[in-house]
Amino acid sequence: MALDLLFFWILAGLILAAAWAVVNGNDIVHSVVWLSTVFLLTAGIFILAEAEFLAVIQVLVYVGAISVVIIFGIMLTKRTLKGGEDV
Amino acid sequence: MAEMWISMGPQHPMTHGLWTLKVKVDGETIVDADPELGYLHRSVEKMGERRKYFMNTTLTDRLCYASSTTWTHCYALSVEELMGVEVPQRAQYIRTIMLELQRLASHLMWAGAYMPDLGHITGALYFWRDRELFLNLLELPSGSRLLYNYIRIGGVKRDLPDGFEEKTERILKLFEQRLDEYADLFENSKIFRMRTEDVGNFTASQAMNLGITGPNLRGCGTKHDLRKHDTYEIYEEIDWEIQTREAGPGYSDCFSRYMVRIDEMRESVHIIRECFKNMPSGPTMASKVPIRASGEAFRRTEDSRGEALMYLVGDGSDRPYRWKIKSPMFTTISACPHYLKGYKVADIPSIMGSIDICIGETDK
Amino acid sequence: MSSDRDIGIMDIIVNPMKVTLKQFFKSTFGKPTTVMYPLEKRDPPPTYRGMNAVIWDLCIGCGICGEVCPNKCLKMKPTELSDEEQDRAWYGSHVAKRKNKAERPAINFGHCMFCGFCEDYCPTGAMTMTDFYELADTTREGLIYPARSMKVDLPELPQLPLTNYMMESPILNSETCIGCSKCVDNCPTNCIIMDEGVINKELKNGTVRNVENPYFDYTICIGCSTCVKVCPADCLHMEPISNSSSSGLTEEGEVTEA
Amino acid sequence: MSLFSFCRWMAEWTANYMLIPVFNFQRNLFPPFSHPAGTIADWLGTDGGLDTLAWTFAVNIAFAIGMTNLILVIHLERKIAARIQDRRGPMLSFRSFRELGEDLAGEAPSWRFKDNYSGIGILQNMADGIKAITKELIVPSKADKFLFTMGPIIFISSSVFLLVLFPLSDRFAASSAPAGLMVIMAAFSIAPIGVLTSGWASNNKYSMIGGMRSAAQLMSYEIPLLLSMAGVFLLAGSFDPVTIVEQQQESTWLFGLPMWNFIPQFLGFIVFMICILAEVERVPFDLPEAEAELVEGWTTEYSGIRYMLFLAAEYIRGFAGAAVCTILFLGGWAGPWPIPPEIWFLSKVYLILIFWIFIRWTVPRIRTDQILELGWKKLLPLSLINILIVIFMVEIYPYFSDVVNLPEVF
Repeated sequence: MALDLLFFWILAGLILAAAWAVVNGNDIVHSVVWLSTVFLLTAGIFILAEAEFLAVIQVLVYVGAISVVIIFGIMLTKRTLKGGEDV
Repeated sequence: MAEMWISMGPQHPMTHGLWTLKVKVDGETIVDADPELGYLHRSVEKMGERRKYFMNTTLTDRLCYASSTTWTHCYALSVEELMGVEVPQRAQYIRTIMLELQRLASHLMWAGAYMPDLGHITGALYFWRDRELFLNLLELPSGSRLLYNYIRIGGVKRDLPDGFEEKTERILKLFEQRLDEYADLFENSKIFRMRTEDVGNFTASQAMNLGITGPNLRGCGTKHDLRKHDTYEIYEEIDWEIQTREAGPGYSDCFSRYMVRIDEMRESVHIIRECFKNMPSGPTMASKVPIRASGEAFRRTEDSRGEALMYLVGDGSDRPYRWKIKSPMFTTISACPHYLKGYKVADIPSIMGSIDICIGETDK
Repeated sequence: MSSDRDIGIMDIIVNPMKVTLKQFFKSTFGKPTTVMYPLEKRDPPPTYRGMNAVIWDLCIGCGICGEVCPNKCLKMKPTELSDEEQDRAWYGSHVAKRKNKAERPAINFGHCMFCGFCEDYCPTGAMTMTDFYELADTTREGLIYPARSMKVDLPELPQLPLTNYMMESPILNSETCIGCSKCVDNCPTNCIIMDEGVINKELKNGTVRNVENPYFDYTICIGCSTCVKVCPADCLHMEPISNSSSSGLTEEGEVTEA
Repeated sequence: MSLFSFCRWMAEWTANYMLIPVFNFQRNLFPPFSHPAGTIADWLGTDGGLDTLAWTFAVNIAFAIGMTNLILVIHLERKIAARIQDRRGPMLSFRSFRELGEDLAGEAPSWRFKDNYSGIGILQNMADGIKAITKELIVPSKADKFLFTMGPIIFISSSVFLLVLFPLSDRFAASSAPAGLMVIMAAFSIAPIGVLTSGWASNNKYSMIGGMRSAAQLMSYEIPLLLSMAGVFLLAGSFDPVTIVEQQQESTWLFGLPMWNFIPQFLGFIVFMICILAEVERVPFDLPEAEAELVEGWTTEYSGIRYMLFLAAEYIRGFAGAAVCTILFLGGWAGPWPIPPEIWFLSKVYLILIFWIFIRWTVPRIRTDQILELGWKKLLPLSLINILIVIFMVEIYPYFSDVVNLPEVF
């Protein structure tokens, strides 16, 4: 089961890196994309833990719905288009 | 998302030509609109002052690529008034036939261009397929498919070729069949109605105040047609009716404007048949057409898109001293903030398509 | 009318699809309307306004086609005629005067808009428009067609009367005429002759000489205004023909004062 | 023989006769570097290694079949659209090559069809692909470069991922996860992120409105979509495509015909068809890329192979959507014997696709507010009613039929 452990550490490291990118990103939309990466990788951890259904639901709900709602919400708020014009 | 200005054009699928529509949207709702014209300005009026009277028919052909005969006819009428030329009876009949064929082709061009605006590419190809039939007909006497240069000052270029009547009758019959067939695909289709009904409303009084004429005004239920009210050629001799539609009492929406054009096409078919019924024989060109003129003349005709007006001043030379064109679309496009406000972004092509834009005549 | 019926649930998909399905079967088992252009071509009608062609045997080099061209894409170019061509030319006498140097139209099709005025206003019917429409080229220079490339030979020439489509004819101001007879040399239809004029000019040596004036035969004048252009003394100008007939006939020998 | 056992046999053959000897040879050849190659050779000999190799083969085969289908679907769309519109469609692809060959050979090649001008139209897709690859990839100067590149990757990879997820039959499946259909839906639901980010990152107002529309539409249609699928899951008691198809085949109605799910769950079938049409963004629900008002929606700024892959991914999604519909409601790969089940499955999928193509070229596009109204006010209640019907069928009716001896209908 050394391979499983190896994958776990890789995944865990990636999750931490992505989570670091979430909090340290300059752009809020980048943060959300990284957040959805965290969710996807967490689904990988679930698969390693032999909880496939949970992994699928994780992708379906968190990546497919919650991240999209967050991005949607961000885009509905006022922001500045690159290049200066207010949108 | 706050309010923002979107610039649609000058290169945008909605514009049907070179112009810019700036819309201010709040989310998907239109708050304000600002049309911007002048991208296609070719100074036709000034060019015409440098050319002889008879040469200007090539310029008027190019005013509107979809409806060139009607514009040339308007020019020919005003020059004939300036020069005092009497057009022979047969030429008048031929002119009426050509005008109605051109109106059919123009309305079909419009209907074909309207369908992709609604996301219906098949409709475009169906209508343009039928337009080809009428282009074939127009090609027979004039020798060209788009810019005919057929109506000349004092008559028409040449007589109708042999077998023209039979061919026209065959095509008209086919066309009427196809219009009935298309009813299921377009005006009776639920989704088509969802897109066009209750969209882009304006009332008849609003339209008259804003200078909107032609089918757009007749779509409000107003019986106004220069072919009847300021009659020319032989429209008073034959039996036909002004087609009107209305979405509700005294106002129009995209669907009524669509339907009034479909009805006009059927009426044009009727007019062409009536013309063939009592067509006299004789010359097709006035015996004497002067080359110089002086004085001023002014004629208005019912173009495919509304009221076309031309004003000419001659100073005795062989070129016009001043030439002014008033196009129906200029006022209609300028009025677009009045009928765009409050609708969705997705309605912009639906509304602007339904008023039948032609930028060539607008910018001149 | 059929469009006034109520819209039901079948009109969402089913009824519209009937139309498209019908067309699908029609064009699958029949022939579609489209023409596969480079392989098959539609036939233009005989009246089609395509590439120009000039029947050289009829052309008299009057230059009216260049005059009426709205885009000024048509120019008369001096062309050397072979002896055979000169023999066949309709107004050969005139060509002989110019010593085989006739003028024939050359067209820049990059500017041509195929309006057909040159065909309509040609007084002899030499300028024709064919139904050839594939004129595209990769260079702009390739669109300039020299005069000889548009020459066509017909086995039988149509004998058409000369017609004055320009509705104008030259008028002489005989007081300023110097009697140089340039107009006679350049008239493409030979409708001018020089004869006794109204002014007698006294030369230095005392002899009085009559200044000859041109006389126009308006039956064959085509109103090309070549004489006006070549006149060195500006004594000619064009005026609308007075008669209602297009031949522009006035009394033989009558010279109107301007 | 199932696809996996075939691939397993192929993996064994490749490992034993090709890979292991090569790695062993390397182990003995370069002693300092022998260790990794030897480990791989040893690992390939085990069950786990062979399984991994077999999975690689299986996934590649499924992917190749999916991509071949993609070309066929695009060609079908073009041809049927052309027939509907009284045209001919692509007929003479690579004609310039043919003419070049004629010039070089000095005579007409033997494969020239002289009488009818027909050529090889399906190669038009290849020509388009070559053209797209050779185009420049433009990134707008003020675009967010990171997300501008990430958006297509998310969208395309999640779409291509779909290709290996659905089985062509019970013996021809690259993956047979017990939660099979949920995995497909999960893969479907990743796409909105790619759409939104690429629409936002283009720094273009049209793209952003298109991305917002797309996300709003995909989000609101996922709910009735999943609810209408829930009915089937309830009936079959499983997410597994194989179980679902078996259940449809086992339950019979008149004359012992199999009662496929679209008969008892007609409401669910209709709702699912509409929702999957919106999910794969085809006319009349293609308003995120409405070319009339929003030039091309969220794909406006993309060029070259990126745009081509967007188009391809949309067709893949359409193909996958039709496949899901076939599994859920049309009895999957079930069909009379002499035709193999894979062909049955594909023919059903193609039937649905042709139906969609006909819809696409028959009706106009509908408006944003109308699409959302339809989704929330009509389809959501309908799918709930469908679930109620299924619950009645599965739970309530059997319970009462036990009590009062009703005949067994379902």
